[in-house]
Amino acid sequence: MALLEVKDLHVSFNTDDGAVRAARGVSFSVDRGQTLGIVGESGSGKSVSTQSIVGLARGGSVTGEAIFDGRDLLTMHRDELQKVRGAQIAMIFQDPLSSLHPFYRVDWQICEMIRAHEPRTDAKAARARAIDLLKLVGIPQAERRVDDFPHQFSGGMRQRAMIAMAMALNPALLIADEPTTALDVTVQAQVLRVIERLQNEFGTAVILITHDLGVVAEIADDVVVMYAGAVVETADRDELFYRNHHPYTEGLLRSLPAYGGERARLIPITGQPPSLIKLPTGCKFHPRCPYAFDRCRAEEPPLALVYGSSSHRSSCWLPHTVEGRESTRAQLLGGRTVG
Amino acid sequence: MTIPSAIESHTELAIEPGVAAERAIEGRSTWQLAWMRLRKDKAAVVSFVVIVLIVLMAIFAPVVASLTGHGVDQQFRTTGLNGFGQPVGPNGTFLLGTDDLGRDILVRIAYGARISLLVGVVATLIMVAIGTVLGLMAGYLGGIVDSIIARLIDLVLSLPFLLFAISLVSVTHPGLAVVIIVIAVFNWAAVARIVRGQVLSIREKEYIEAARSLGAGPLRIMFVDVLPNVLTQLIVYATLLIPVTIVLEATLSFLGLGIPPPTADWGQMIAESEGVYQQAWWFLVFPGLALLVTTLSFNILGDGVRDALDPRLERR
Amino acid sequence: MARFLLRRIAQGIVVMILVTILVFLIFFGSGSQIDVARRLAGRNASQQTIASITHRLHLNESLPAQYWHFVVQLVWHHNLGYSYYHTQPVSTIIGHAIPITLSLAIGAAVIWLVLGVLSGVTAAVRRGSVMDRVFTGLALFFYSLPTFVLGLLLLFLVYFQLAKRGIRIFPGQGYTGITSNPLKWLESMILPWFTLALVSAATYMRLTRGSLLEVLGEDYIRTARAKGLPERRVIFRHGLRSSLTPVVSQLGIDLGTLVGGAIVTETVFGMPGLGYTAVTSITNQDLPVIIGIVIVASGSVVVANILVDIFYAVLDPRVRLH
Amino acid sequence: MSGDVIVRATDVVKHFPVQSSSLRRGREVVHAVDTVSLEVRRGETVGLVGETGCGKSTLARCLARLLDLTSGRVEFDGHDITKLKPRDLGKVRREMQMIFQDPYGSLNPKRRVGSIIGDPFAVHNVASGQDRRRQVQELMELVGLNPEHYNRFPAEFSGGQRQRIGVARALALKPKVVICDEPVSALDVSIQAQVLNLLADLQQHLNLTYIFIAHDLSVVRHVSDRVMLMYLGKIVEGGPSEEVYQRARHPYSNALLSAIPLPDPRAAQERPRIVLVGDVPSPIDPPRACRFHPRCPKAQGRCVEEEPVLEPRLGDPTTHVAACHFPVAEGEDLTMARPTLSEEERIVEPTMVATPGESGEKELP
Repeated sequence: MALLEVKDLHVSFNTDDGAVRAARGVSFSVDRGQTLGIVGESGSGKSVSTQSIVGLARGGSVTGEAIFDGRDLLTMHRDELQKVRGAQIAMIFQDPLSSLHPFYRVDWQICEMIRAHEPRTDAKAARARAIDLLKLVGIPQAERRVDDFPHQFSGGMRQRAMIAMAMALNPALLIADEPTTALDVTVQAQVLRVIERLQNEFGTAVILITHDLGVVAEIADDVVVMYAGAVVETADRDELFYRNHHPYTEGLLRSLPAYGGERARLIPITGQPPSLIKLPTGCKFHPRCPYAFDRCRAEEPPLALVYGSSSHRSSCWLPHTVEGRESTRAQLLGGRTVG
Repeated sequence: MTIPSAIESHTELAIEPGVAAERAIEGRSTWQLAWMRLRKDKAAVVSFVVIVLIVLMAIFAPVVASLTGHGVDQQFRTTGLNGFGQPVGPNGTFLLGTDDLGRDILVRIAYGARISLLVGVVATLIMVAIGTVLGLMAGYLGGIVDSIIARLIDLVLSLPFLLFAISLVSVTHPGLAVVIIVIAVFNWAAVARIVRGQVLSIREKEYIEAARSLGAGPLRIMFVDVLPNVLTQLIVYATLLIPVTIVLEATLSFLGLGIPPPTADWGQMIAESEGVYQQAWWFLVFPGLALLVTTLSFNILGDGVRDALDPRLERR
Repeated sequence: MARFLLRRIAQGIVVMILVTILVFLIFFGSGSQIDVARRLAGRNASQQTIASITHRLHLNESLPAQYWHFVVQLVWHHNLGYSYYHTQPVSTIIGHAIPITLSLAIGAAVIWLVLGVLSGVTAAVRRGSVMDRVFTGLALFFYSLPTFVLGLLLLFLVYFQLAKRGIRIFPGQGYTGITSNPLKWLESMILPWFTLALVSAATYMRLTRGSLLEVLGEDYIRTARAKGLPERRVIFRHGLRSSLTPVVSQLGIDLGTLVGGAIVTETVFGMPGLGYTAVTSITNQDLPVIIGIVIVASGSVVVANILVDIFYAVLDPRVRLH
Repeated sequence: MSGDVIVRATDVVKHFPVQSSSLRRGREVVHAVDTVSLEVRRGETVGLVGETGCGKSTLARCLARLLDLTSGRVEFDGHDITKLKPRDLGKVRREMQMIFQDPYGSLNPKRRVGSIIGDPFAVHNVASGQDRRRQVQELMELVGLNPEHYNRFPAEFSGGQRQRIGVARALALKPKVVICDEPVSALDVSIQAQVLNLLADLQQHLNLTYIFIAHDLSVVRHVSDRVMLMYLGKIVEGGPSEEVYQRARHPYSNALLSAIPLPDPRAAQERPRIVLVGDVPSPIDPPRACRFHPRCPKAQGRCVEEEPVLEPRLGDPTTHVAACHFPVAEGEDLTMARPTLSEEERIVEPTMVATPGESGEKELP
């Protein structure tokens, strides 16, 4: 059984200009100890979906199911959900500087986490655990640095401190929301290694939200691709990178500069992502899709199994077999080259 | 321009549906959007109407006087005072009653509005003008200019306003111009500090660097690039400064440091009511109400303008 | 820290020097020698007094020289001047007035802090609720109400109307020292305290609400919630802690200003604190007293500003002190 | 493709005073750029790569004389522009333009697009009225914007379109050199490619020279003819792109290359992962000699004593230079390397954060 199974999640926010439909029928699941990568551009609903599951997307109306360890998080009482947060589902965020409280020492912030869920831990023991945690994430001279304020840490150290805090109660699930976006590549590599190591050590499941396909390729087991508030494709990593079905996934991969290849012209996805207030009809990607045909404009495709795989789903009207997709694709382009 | 414009066909882009969806705000400036939002704010609309009425009352104060037939300084010792020489309450002749000298309070309130609004608006404009120019210079030019202006701001903010007003008035003779100047000279610093703070953050924006990289000089950058970005804040602040200024003027007059009698002035009327209002409540209540309604209206409108111009900004 | 303090105190001294120059220019720089002497001597001063003032203050010398003597008196002799009207040193007069002003200011500050911060927090936490609207509306009302109007209205409604019906809880005007009769002191302070406090409470409510709302949108509040902390703790330990900084700054500056006299409130209630003394000194043309009060008041604002900066640095560890 | 030298920098040094204390001001400085020399030839694209705080943006601003140099010399189109006063910089300002990173921050939100793109005309007093409008609209068309949107505000455009506005503004005065400061790093991947293609097209049509700053090595590799890798204010390696990317000599270059997340799971699994220890040290007090030694997997005693010069290593062509005493040979496995320096010598812990601004510290208001 999956550790977390999200089914048909809808999130919308009311604004002066109309309802923003941030998530529309999002479904995905994570198994124990696995890493799920959620990829999407800004505004695709990846952060909103995960934050609303744990009750952090305030002011939005949320429907659907989020079964965590057999219980639905969305119908759970506020106080119970509060006990799950931090203890069983921990989170880290994009900007570690603004995510740590500037007025409290790192020690205080980690101990607070421990004692909020294990009130009987005495101060000394909590502090010792905080130091151990900092050592675990590779902070040098943890005994001394534990008394620092967050602003005295470097960017990479802050994110490690966030990870240390998140792992304090050995959660079953870690939601990492763009954890390395604000960091330099060498520091990003360090932080990803730390997450990987802890995951192996503690068997934590990880949901890694990112816009960077490279990061996903490095550490995800399964991948969910989101566009305009909905899941457009989901598959295990290799399947997604080498046998993708949805034209958006294909477009994302093709628009990246090839590493090590020829300095060829890039093939971008045309146009701009849609506004979440006024979505296009039918398939939300059709205005930017090179293969769009009449049905795409009229009807939104369901997230259906493709290529005969038991886990690879795509929300696209192109035929669901490899050959069928390729030939239709070629037909639709009608001699035009993509881009 | 000799650049071939054939490139366009190569570059994938154009005005795609994504943007079409954003048409909701197409072509509308900040001001138009703000105006739309402001119109939806009932409290702000009501207070705007009230302010317009007060302005009309001030402009047409002589009309009020002629309608009632009571001059502003005219003392009605027989009709306006009772047998014991005390003011009479609201009645058919004196709608809002009379003061201790038998003058019509309604007419005096109408004339008092002139002073309040005049001082409120003029002093605010002077404060905003001084504060903006100095704040812009300090914030954008930095260095020694900033040091000097920042110290000056510190100094002025350290001066207890009322005491200095008392000092100045004690060596000069009070009057309209003195009141306006005293208020402006001791209160521009708050504006300057706000503008300076804003400019300091705007200065770090990339579009300022972009302007510098194009070769724009400091004057052009200050007035073309920086000023429009402080303008919304300034307008909000000015709207909220007007009631503050009106209260300052009334306070000075109340303390006997403002416009000398017999000129009708709300603060002074309230001061004159002291010792009499136990018997003649209208003498205290109506001028007080006029003052309150005016400042309240400006404050509500100011809050409304702030929310309309920048919905995210909810400060002070 | 020591270096920061020194620098900050040096800045304060510069401001004080500028204040004394300003005061000097206002009172000594305008008008002729005789005018100045007459002004300082007060009404009906004898020719002899004027001559002695001219001599004592070196009014026959150049302005810079006069200023030098003025400062020397102030700094070395702690001499704020002499009131010919009261025939007392100004410092004695100020010494009598300060306790009154202090008890007014401190009592009012306690009231407005409690009222303002509590209602501000409630309004921010329940943003958009009926409670929020009521508090915001009340705050706007009192914020718009000039102090003297509020004071007179309170006197009229709470004192005179009750007194007419034979109920005398509060004395109207005047002041009783706390040492002579503590109960009477308390009674005489209640109306002035609320007059001063209600207007300020409105400002503090708006300040607290705005600042807390801003803080509640910060990323670290999301972190606190993600940690599974109870909402109360999120708001008070994580939110309020950071949003109090502007409130504390404002409090320092307000108290600093108030020490120089709650002019309007003291005048309305006839309490002989520094502010009221300054106002009556105008009527009495007792300029030396005004000069003294202005300098004391400016000094207290400067000191308050330094204290606020120190406090700020204590509250926010990110502030670097040099 | 490349012709004569259009920008030449010689031993450029840029120090910033640490802005925090008025008493200590002038004593502590941030060594943002330290004795950097480079040449940019007409028509080529030179990529400047490095992590936050390595000095790449500062260097570019020194080249454009948006900053005064602490020492060194910059020549533009054959003229020494190091000492020119602001009012004499007109030619430089016209012929060297910038494209900025933040498509939101680089356009004045209160001005209409037409006026933003027309700003260069207004500043330099060329073309006015209808003529200016026509030219601006031509520019809009050139970068793929609808000229009818002349009177719109930046807020009405998406990120990618805003970046096009920035490009149009930079091209208005037909510059020779365009400095692109992370022009695509704030954009979503699907939009990045659009802008990169646009820049490539414009370069071809207008014979532009690009100085391209980025932290994304794949992007830089894609656009650049030559790349310069920077670390803590110094160039550590430079040369023709393919040469550098395929035979990186400096351990830092290798680490950086191995840290790029590859959107290709198999390739990602296969390549060696060099995870550097620690963070970038403070530029206020940079490490002695080779600035990379505290984090370097190959560091030895010599690295602490003697600063390596930028020169061809291991028989590389003269165009490919690296500043390292122990350059990495082809096929060498850096993940196995163990430094001979002791723990004390390898102070991996940054005593202070890289740049004062990002640490979140603040002055009293």
